[in-house]
Amino acid sequence: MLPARKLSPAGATAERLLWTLASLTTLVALWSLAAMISDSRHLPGPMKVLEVLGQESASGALWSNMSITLVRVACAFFLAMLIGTMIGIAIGSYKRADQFFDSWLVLFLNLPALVIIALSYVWLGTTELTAIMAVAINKIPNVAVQMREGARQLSRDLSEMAKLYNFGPWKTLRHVTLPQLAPFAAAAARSGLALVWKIVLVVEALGGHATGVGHQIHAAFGNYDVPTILAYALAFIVVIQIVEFGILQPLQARVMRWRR
Amino acid sequence: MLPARKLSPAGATAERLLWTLASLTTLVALWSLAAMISDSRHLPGPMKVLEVLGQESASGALWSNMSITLVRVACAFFLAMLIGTMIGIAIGSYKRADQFFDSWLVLFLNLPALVIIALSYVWLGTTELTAIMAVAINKIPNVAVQMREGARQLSRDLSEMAKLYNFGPWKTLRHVTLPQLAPFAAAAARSGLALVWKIVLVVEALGGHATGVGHQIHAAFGNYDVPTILAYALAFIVVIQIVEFGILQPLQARVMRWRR
Amino acid sequence: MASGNPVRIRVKRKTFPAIGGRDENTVLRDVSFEVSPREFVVLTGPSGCGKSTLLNIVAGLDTDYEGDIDLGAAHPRMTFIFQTPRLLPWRTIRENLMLSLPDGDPRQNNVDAIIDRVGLTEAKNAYPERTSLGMQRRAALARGFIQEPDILLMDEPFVSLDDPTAQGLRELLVDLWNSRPTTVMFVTHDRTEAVMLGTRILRLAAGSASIKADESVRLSPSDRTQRDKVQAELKRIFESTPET
Amino acid sequence: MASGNPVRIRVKRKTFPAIGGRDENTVLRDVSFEVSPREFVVLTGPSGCGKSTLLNIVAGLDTDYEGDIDLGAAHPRMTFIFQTPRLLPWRTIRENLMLSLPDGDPRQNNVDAIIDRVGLTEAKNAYPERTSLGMQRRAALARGFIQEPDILLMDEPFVSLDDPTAQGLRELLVDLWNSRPTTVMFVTHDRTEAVMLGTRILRLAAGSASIKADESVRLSPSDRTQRDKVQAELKRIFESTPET
Amino acid sequence: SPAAHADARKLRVASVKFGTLAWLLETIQAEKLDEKYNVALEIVETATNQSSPVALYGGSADVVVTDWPWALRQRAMGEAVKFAPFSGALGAVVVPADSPIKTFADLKDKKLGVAGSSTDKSWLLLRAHAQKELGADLADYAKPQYGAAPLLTEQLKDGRLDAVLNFWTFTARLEAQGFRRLISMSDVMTSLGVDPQPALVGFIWKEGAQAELLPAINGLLAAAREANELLAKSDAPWERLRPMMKAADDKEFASLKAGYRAGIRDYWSEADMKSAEKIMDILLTAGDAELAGKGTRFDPKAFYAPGA
Ligand SMILES: Nc1ncnc2c1ncn2[C@@H]1O[C@H](COP(=O)(O)OP(=O)(O)OP(=O)(O)O)[C@@H](O)[C@H]1O
Ligand SMILES: Nc1ncnc2c1ncn2[C@@H]1O[C@H](COP(=O)(O)OP(=O)(O)OP(=O)(O)O)[C@@H](O)[C@H]1O
Ligand SMILES: [Mg+2]
Ligand SMILES: [Mg+2]
Repeated sequence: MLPARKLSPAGATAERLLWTLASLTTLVALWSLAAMISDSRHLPGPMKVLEVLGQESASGALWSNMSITLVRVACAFFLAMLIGTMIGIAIGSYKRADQFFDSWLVLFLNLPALVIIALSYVWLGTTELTAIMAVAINKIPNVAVQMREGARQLSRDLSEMAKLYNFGPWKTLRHVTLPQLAPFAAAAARSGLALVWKIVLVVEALGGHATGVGHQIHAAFGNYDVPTILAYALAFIVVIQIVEFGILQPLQARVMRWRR
Repeated sequence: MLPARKLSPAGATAERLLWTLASLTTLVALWSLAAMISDSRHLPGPMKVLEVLGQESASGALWSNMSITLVRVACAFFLAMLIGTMIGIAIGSYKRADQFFDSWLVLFLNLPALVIIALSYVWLGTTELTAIMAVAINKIPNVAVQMREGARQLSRDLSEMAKLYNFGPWKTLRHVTLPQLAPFAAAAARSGLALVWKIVLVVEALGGHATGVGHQIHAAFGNYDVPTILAYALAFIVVIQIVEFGILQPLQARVMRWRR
Repeated sequence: MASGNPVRIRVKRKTFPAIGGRDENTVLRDVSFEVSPREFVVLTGPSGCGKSTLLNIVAGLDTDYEGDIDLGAAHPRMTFIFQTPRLLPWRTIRENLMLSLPDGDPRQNNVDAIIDRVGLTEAKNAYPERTSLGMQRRAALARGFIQEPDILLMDEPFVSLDDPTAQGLRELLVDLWNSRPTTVMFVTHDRTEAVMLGTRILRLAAGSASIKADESVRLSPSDRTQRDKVQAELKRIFESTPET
Repeated sequence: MASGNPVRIRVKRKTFPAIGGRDENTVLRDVSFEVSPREFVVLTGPSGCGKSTLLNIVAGLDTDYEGDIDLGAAHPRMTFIFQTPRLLPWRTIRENLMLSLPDGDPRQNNVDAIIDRVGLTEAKNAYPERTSLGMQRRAALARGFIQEPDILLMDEPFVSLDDPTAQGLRELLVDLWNSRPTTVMFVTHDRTEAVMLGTRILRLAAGSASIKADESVRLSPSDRTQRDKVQAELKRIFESTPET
Repeated sequence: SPAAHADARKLRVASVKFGTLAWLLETIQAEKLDEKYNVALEIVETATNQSSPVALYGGSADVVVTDWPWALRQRAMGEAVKFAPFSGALGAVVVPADSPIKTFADLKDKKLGVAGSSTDKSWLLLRAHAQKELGADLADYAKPQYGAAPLLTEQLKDGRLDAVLNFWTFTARLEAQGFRRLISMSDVMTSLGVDPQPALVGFIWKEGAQAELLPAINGLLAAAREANELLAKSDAPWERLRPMMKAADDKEFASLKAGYRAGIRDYWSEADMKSAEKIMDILLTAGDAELAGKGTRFDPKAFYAPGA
């Protein structure tokens, strides 16, 4: 449980890279093995999927679909994180607000994605904004619930200190509250990015956007075309893996630097 | 931010009940108002939905579908929480494990539900176990990611104390680790229950189970039968609201009692 | 406190509710006194008698009590040096000090000087958890001192420090107190420290604490540096009504 | 420690890496000494010199150093009373004590007695954060004392306590030490306490601390209760090589 | 294997709840045609069409219902499946009664809802028709918006769309509610020279399980044929179906009935085979990359007719 000796930043990055590569290699090896053993078209091996990926990439379909979906994911994600965090902090900090809005949160949290998507499309029409809104509305209660838990754990010692030293609301938020919420935000962001992506897939399928990874995956699902499904899923996962390795992990290391 | 005076448990429950009722009343009132103003078949009012709920309940369809879905939700939820928590604690506590399995987690976290459902059904056939497994597999990485964040924040002071006082693994887990993870577990449980329910809906729709709320909701969607969709969604939300009020909230109050 | 009104403290009753197996307990009962401007009141009393609770009430952090507090001015600048350091662990020591002052405040220019004064020059860019407990306490002291407050509340500020360091910091405190009109309420268990620093010593009794003794310290500034005079005064104050 | 082997401490170098704007700093250099069974070694030194770091190394909590530690026996029972209480905040004080012992251990029968001894009878079912800091420290002390260890490490255990309480606890410590063969390493800033309790006083120097002085205390148990003898010994030990 | 039944006459058929197949199956069972043709039908209810493939490959059903281009696509991917016709009913493009869109050419720059996706078969055929009639790609000529059928229907009713190309049950209901048929897919087929118009939708099963299932499948097809004859000429069986058709009023009921009857087809014939091949050609030239890209080609072996 006690962390090992710390490395220099460069050494640490190299080490992380090494581990990530080893990990991915093992994963691909296991996958190949499973595909070989099962020998079924419902579990294509990595080569088969890579081939499809190559075709889709060559035809340009991969890039256009990916970029559209990524923009939607990014917009919905930031919107949901922002609003969800604000709601979460507010209701986590004020007991009255929590008691009052808890039922609302339960309601919106458990409203099936289908309901939200269907109503959004009927009310707002098939626009880019609708897609983003529908996804964000699905995700906001989720973020709020997680951040609320964090807000409930805020240190009273530090709040009192901030009050006595006249930090004011903005400084308190930035230097006292948010650092304490960081682990909850990290959890919400990681699980949230995945959730947003999954809802975008559903929205793209139901909302009838002719483009986007969700559209492709659903079309492929209709044909039970597993290699294509996996190819598109994988393309997105690679993007997330890059974000994870290049942004989230270094950021997290920086943010947690103060811990002994 | 500083909590108000504490009440006796009975008084506290009565107060909570009051707030919950007030909150729900407001919600229903707002809903009626919105339904009245929009006056559209896309937003049936509470009376209309209640009527459908009455019909479905009288015919017994509500109860059989709800009970089947609830069993699936409960099984998948507990399975996912258990396994996800174990994985999360393990990789959050050991930096090496984290570095190695991080990519795997990213992969499984972002694998579209559709892929997991399709593959599960093809491999395991249409059984009850498949439904539960497919949902649990969807949810496990989500729980793991959240618990990992908690495990990363474990107090070194207390770990050292536990080591010196020979707590051993079991006592350390129960009295040192889990209480620190409680807020993360609460967040994972709340957002997780909702997620499991949503995935169960999808599984029931796609997996070829002839029963369950998901089946009903998707069938109703085919006819654009919004009152039925809302009736079934609401029935589940009421259950969750009861769980929240009767189990989660009192439990949380108990678990957080030590905080000043 | 330029106005010169005294701080009036009237706590009729402070009770903590029963939670988690412990009974409801009344910590303070009829603790009322006035502190004149520029007074240096030392509060002592057995561990758990309610000293910190009282300071929390004076600071306005705890409002759940019967009684009232009149700080003597509308918005006096008040600083509380807590019993634990309460530094932001995710900010370096220097950042903690800078943050305790409004951005661009001229007092921010004194931050480095005071860091030197409390002996943290080398560790000023360290995160609190990566310093020793004594260093964290000194950082918290520096953060309080730099405020130049009208009312200064201090809860056992000099524990966990070696004698020479503690002595240096006491001198720093006296300097600050002399240079600006500051009303001080100071909690300590160290009787010598109490007599050396205080102009008045208030002793609280254990169990539903009320004021047990309230004595002025009859020593001139020069007397306070003489060990035997301090000892004699200590005897007079503390041994007239024996503790426990 | 029935075997009677000394504890051998050899720390060639202990360095903390550079993190967050602070340079790499070497805290201990060539700190080597032996502690005989039943010895009561007091460690003193200026704040931040590395006392806690040294105890962490001896306790086996910090293994990232050059040197080695030989505890004199294969698995001596070792207890560390930390500089902060480190109680489980979600367990009551009594539960904290019970948990520190294996289930069903006969020592669990002494828990209530020791709680009474440290004056926490009323608060034993309270959660730590709902007690005063001094009470938390006493709970941590009780938790350490009840272990009946072979090696007892204590990091400034008696700060934040009023004199009579602290004195009572010192007596309790001496009783325990007399009743069982215990090797003690005790960190304090309080020289009087050091001389009253220790059989040997080890002084560490500031800045890459090495051992600055290592003196045996030449007082009989009865001498230790006499204030003037303690003062004289204190002078002999501390003023021969003046601090700072 | 899940398909290994002790009773060779048993057949599990996946059917969307309240879908048109359910009407047929209900009639078969009510008229005891299953007993007559010696097949024990077990109906596996599914919530959406999407779950059909899962039901087939997951082994919960022996027979599912979907279109034959799907079957050809599966064959191209290595999963040999067989197709036998169920319905040739086709959708249409409908517009509001008072819509200024009077002719096909009026769709220019209009918001046209397309049920399903951009690779929906009807949509591709409609585009081929537009190419022929207007010399333009309908995807650019009009402003298509793809989406789930129920959502598009609602959007048309709300005036958010100018026209909708939808599945036949949806268009039948819309027509009953006063919406106007701009062009039916049947007309499109005629214009493209497809004659006779074969069933697009049919029963699909795995060739691998065929040996075992064939008696039961033949029973099903025979029962379906007789049930359809009944449904085509008699109104009595329709009254029985009325609750599950969820028709809002008599007009809608009549419209659905007419739509179903128009889709009734006999066993797969050589003429159907020719038409199907033609449709396949059109689909491939209309640019269905989905089909073309995976090497899908027309394969007569995919089609099954009893006794053939
Ligand atoms: N985790 C850490 N990372 C970096 N430096 C550290 C860390 N812990 C302690 N130090 C540094 O090591 C030195 C010794 O710290 P230590 O806690 O041992 O001091 P100490 O003698 O116990 O002081 P005190 O009397 O104030 O408790 C200090 O300069 C401190 O800043
Ligand atoms: N949040 C709380 N809930 C319940 N009881 C409390 C709480 N805080 C303090 N107490 C009780 O109030 C009494 C006074 O506590 P306080 O912290 O004021 O003591 P103190 O005089 O500062 O002691 P010390 O010298 O040990 O710091 C103690 O008995 C303590 O257990
Ligand atoms: Mg206190
Ligand atoms: Mg220390």
